[in-house]
Amino acid sequence: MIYLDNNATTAVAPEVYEAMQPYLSKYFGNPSSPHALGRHMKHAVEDARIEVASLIGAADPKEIVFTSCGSESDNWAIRGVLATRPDKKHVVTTLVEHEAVRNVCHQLEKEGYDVTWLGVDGNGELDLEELRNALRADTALVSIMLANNETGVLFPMREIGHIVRERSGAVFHVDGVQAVGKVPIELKSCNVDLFALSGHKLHAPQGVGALYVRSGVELPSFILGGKQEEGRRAGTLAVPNIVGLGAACSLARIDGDHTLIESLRNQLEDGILEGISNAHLNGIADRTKRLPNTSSISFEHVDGQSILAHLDDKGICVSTGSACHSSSHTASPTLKAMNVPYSMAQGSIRFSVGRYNTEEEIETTLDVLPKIISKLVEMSPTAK
Amino acid sequence: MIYLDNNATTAVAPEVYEAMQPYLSKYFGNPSSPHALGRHMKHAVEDARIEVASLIGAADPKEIVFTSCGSESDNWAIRGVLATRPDKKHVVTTLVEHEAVRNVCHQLEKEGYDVTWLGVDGNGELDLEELRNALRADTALVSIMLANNETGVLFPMREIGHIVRERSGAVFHVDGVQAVGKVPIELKSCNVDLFALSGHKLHAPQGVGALYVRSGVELPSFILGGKQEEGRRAGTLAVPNIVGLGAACSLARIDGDHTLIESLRNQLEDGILEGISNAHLNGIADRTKRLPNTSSISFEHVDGQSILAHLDDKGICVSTGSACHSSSHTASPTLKAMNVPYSMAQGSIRFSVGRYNTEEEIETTLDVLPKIISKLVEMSPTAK
Amino acid sequence: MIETLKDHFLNPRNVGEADEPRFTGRAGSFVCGAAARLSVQLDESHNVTEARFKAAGCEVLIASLSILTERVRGKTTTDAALMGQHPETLAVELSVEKDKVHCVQLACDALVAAICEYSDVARNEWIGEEALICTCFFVSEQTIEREIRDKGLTTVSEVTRACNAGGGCGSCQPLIVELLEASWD
Amino acid sequence: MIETLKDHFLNPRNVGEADEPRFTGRAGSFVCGAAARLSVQLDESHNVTEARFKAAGCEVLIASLSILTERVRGKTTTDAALMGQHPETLAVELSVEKDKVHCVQLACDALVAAICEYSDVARNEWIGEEALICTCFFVSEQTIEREIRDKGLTTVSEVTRACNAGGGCGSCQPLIVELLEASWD
Ligand SMILES: Cc1ncc(COP(=O)(O)O)c(C=O)c1O
Ligand SMILES: Cc1ncc(COP(=O)(O)O)c(C=O)c1O
Ligand code: FES
Ligand code: FES
Repeated sequence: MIYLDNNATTAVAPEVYEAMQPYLSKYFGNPSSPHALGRHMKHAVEDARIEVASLIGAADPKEIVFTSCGSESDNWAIRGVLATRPDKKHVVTTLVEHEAVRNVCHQLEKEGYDVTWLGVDGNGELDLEELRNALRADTALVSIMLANNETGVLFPMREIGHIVRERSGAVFHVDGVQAVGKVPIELKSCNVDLFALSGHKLHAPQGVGALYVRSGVELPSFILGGKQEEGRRAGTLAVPNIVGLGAACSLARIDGDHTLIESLRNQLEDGILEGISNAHLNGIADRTKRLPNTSSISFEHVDGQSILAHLDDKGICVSTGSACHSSSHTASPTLKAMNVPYSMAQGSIRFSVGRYNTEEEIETTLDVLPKIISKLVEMSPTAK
Repeated sequence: MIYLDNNATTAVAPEVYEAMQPYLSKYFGNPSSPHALGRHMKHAVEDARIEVASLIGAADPKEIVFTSCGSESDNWAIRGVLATRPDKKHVVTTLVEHEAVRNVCHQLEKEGYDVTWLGVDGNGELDLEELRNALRADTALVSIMLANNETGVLFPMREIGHIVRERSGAVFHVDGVQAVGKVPIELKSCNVDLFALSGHKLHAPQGVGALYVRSGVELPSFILGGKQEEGRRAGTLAVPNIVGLGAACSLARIDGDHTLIESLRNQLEDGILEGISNAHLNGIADRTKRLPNTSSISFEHVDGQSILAHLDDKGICVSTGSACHSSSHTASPTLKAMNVPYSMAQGSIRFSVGRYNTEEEIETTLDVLPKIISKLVEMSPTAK
Repeated sequence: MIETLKDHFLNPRNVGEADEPRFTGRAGSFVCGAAARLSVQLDESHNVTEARFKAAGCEVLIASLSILTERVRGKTTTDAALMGQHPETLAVELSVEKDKVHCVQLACDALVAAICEYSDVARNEWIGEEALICTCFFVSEQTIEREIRDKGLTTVSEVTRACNAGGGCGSCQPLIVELLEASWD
Repeated sequence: MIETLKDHFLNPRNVGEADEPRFTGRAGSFVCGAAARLSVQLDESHNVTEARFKAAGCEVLIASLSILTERVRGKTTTDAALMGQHPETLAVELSVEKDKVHCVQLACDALVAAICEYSDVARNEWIGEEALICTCFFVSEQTIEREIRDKGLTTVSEVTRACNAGGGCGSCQPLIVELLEASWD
């Protein structure tokens, strides 16, 4: 099995599993309980919090609140900010956000909010002048991702934060789900107020995420109930998962060299673009402006779903656009925003390399893929 | 270590751990992905859904939606129902709900909702006549728990559902978090629309819950984003946890005999009430009207926190009132609603027996506890 | 995914274009972005001698086209059209999930469109005494008019139930509508 | 929880009531439901010869009372009161978490209240020439009035800074307020 779908989810790292294992067997208890078992669990949670805080360069571990996933973090951030500023009815976001932000903003429009959707150019990049002009006195929130899940294009979080601070009183939320563990992040030196991450994108298990809430930023709970997380997120803490997230962050920090991953991605990307004539890269060619692990490639006149299925048959796992789309069939809004023509967008495949891929796997992929594509081109009613 | 705090959280069962283990190591993938790894994960999730559905007697596994915890399920149920009926501004609940319901209802009051808080008698029981009278044309929701987390008192869900259906157009939500796995439940034959459960109360790991949504009940998403769970709950599915919940439900169904647990609880309860003169039971004496595993006992003139700490020193884990209160110090609203006098409520301890307790452990507890209580009574400024 | 489907997707039969005389049908969806083209070659007795397709789309679309092009060979245009009219039968046979039924439908649509193309041509080229309306079931204008008049029919489906006309490829349905309208005057 | 705290909770020293002459202070909280009673016995030179407590409350409250009753033995009432005025010092020493500082405070309050009871009695029984206001620091009415007048003082804390009065158990603070008010007339 060759897994090139690490932006969809990642394997639990053995180090992470080892850290979690005792918390699924010999240790148990509710971290809210004051007895010995509860205290042990609480310590484990606090240690994990420190690990998360260091990976993303938070000033204080207290700024980390554990959640159940990236989507919850995003929903909470947006809903929480707006609840504290009922008089401000303007939100700025982009056309290429993940659904966890995009669909909340669509819902906001239905509720009467005015949403400015910033576009991107053909490279998938923002126009910061457009952002500057979008900010208004009644802008409550700016929500802009750090790394795009489909193309891997990075947005300049530091500059954006600067502009938001300088030009408005808006809260700045960053969806960092795809970036954490892949690029260095230091929130304490950026004007970022809220920052979402999700464990399963960096070799922690599925079912745990976090929201960074900068000290001093007011954010009412999204889930009400008990006093967990200093009253910021109710629900018994998912200790095994949180321990796993801590271990994954520690792994990413200590063993966070992406040179190998990047070289594999480059090998794959170069191989495809050079070897397959109808292949086109989506997103900026300059690799310093993209995640080190992601290549989104369109194969003209061919359907992404059938490429995926042929690769699957050969034991190679990839995504069409974003994995989350796979049970719906609408064209990817990100590629649409980039003005990728329809006949290309339909044939787009996301390759996302990870910690456990090898050069051999990339070679196999580069051997298998061209045959599949030429077979499909032959079958295409639109290619000549 | 003697763990008598199973209402706070439970140990992951070895059977559950075994079921989860492959999903934390050799199997991984996003259940939304159409490739082989994703499909394998999806099957695992669907198998778990069937297990959950059978344990609670749902008519169709599709009625089960996975969430991250009981609190999320409760929040979603309440918020979701109200969002679909913006014109109805009345909610009926009880004074003894868990915070996950209670605090949402408090928030609703701040937002202008009219909330009827049903009281309980000294036994912790509801007056169904009061419920009948509370229902109105504009009642959007009735939210009443099945089993109380502190006293274990069971509310007559079937009768309540009948009354709600007969007397109103309200949606009936049940917080079943403490009941699942402890008493038989058959939702398809009850007039229950929504039903919350949480894995870690029945030997699944922390970080997974579910909401039963009866077919035909409209409930907008609480977390927006991807199309997971047929668009009802966004966020990458927490497959290892969901597999764990499935295994826990299967275990509870197949090996769900509570005779031993109940006899241990009875031994403990009888021993305490007979052997300690200032001990009083909270909740109805009739044990068929309580969970088989719970005893809430007040020790007059003594403080619960110091009982807990002394027991902790002897390796015995219990709760004061509800574990979730332990970092706040307010008196338990449940005991207050039952009119338990202040001097007694302060000294209340919840003993909750579980699958892994032994007779020997109960005997040790019955040996240790009276000495602690008499020492504390001696120290009390109010006892004579 | 059942084995047949997988096999037909991975090793699709009949890719390409049928030889002349060739009748071609197209189908496409802006929702999923799929496109299909299916062509049939017919002999003088209106039997399909060859069917071929081209497509860009998902596994289900491609497998369905591969299966349909195999199955229609040797069939009459009428039977071919009827096969195309029942995508749900094929979807059930292939255990296709609910949200993929529309891909089977697309394949069937392409087949029906090819037969329609033939029917339109055949109708125009018909040189019999009475005008031929439904080439699938060989029903003349007069027969249809009589059925409408005698039985007081008012809808196309009533006509189809009475004399089959319109129940094959469907290309004659607009003509039947005209006859119905004429009878009301 | 550090060992000292745990030890004092599990094996509290000085549980009970001090012998006569006994001065008793109480403290309680409706928030956490804790109640504490602390009594001291004094010799003729106002030194604490014995201190005992009863309490219903958490570990921190009980341990704090146990520690305080040990520490005040042999101290003057003034030093005892000053110890009670600084719960934060004890809290830091015991590494008590923020949300439990109020439990240390309760214990200290009971100690201060016991000293206050003594001070009130001592003040009333005082038979010296000048009326005694602050028994903790042995400051007379005249001294305080002079300080107020000469230095133009307007608040209790200014008075305390000038001559210590009011800085011990605090029981004399209402009297100091009266003197301040009188000086304004
Ligand atoms: C009755 C009841 N409802 C809801 C909850 C909340 O469940 P969770 O901690 O999984 O969010 C609990 C558990 O503490 C409970 O006992
Ligand atoms: C950019 C981005 N944001 C948010 C999410 C949602 O994260 P999760 O699936 O953990 O809810 C994802 C993952 O799919 C993502 O890629
Ligand atoms: S011509 Fe095909 S149905 Fe009539
Ligand atoms: S009498 Fe104690 S401070 Fe003055």
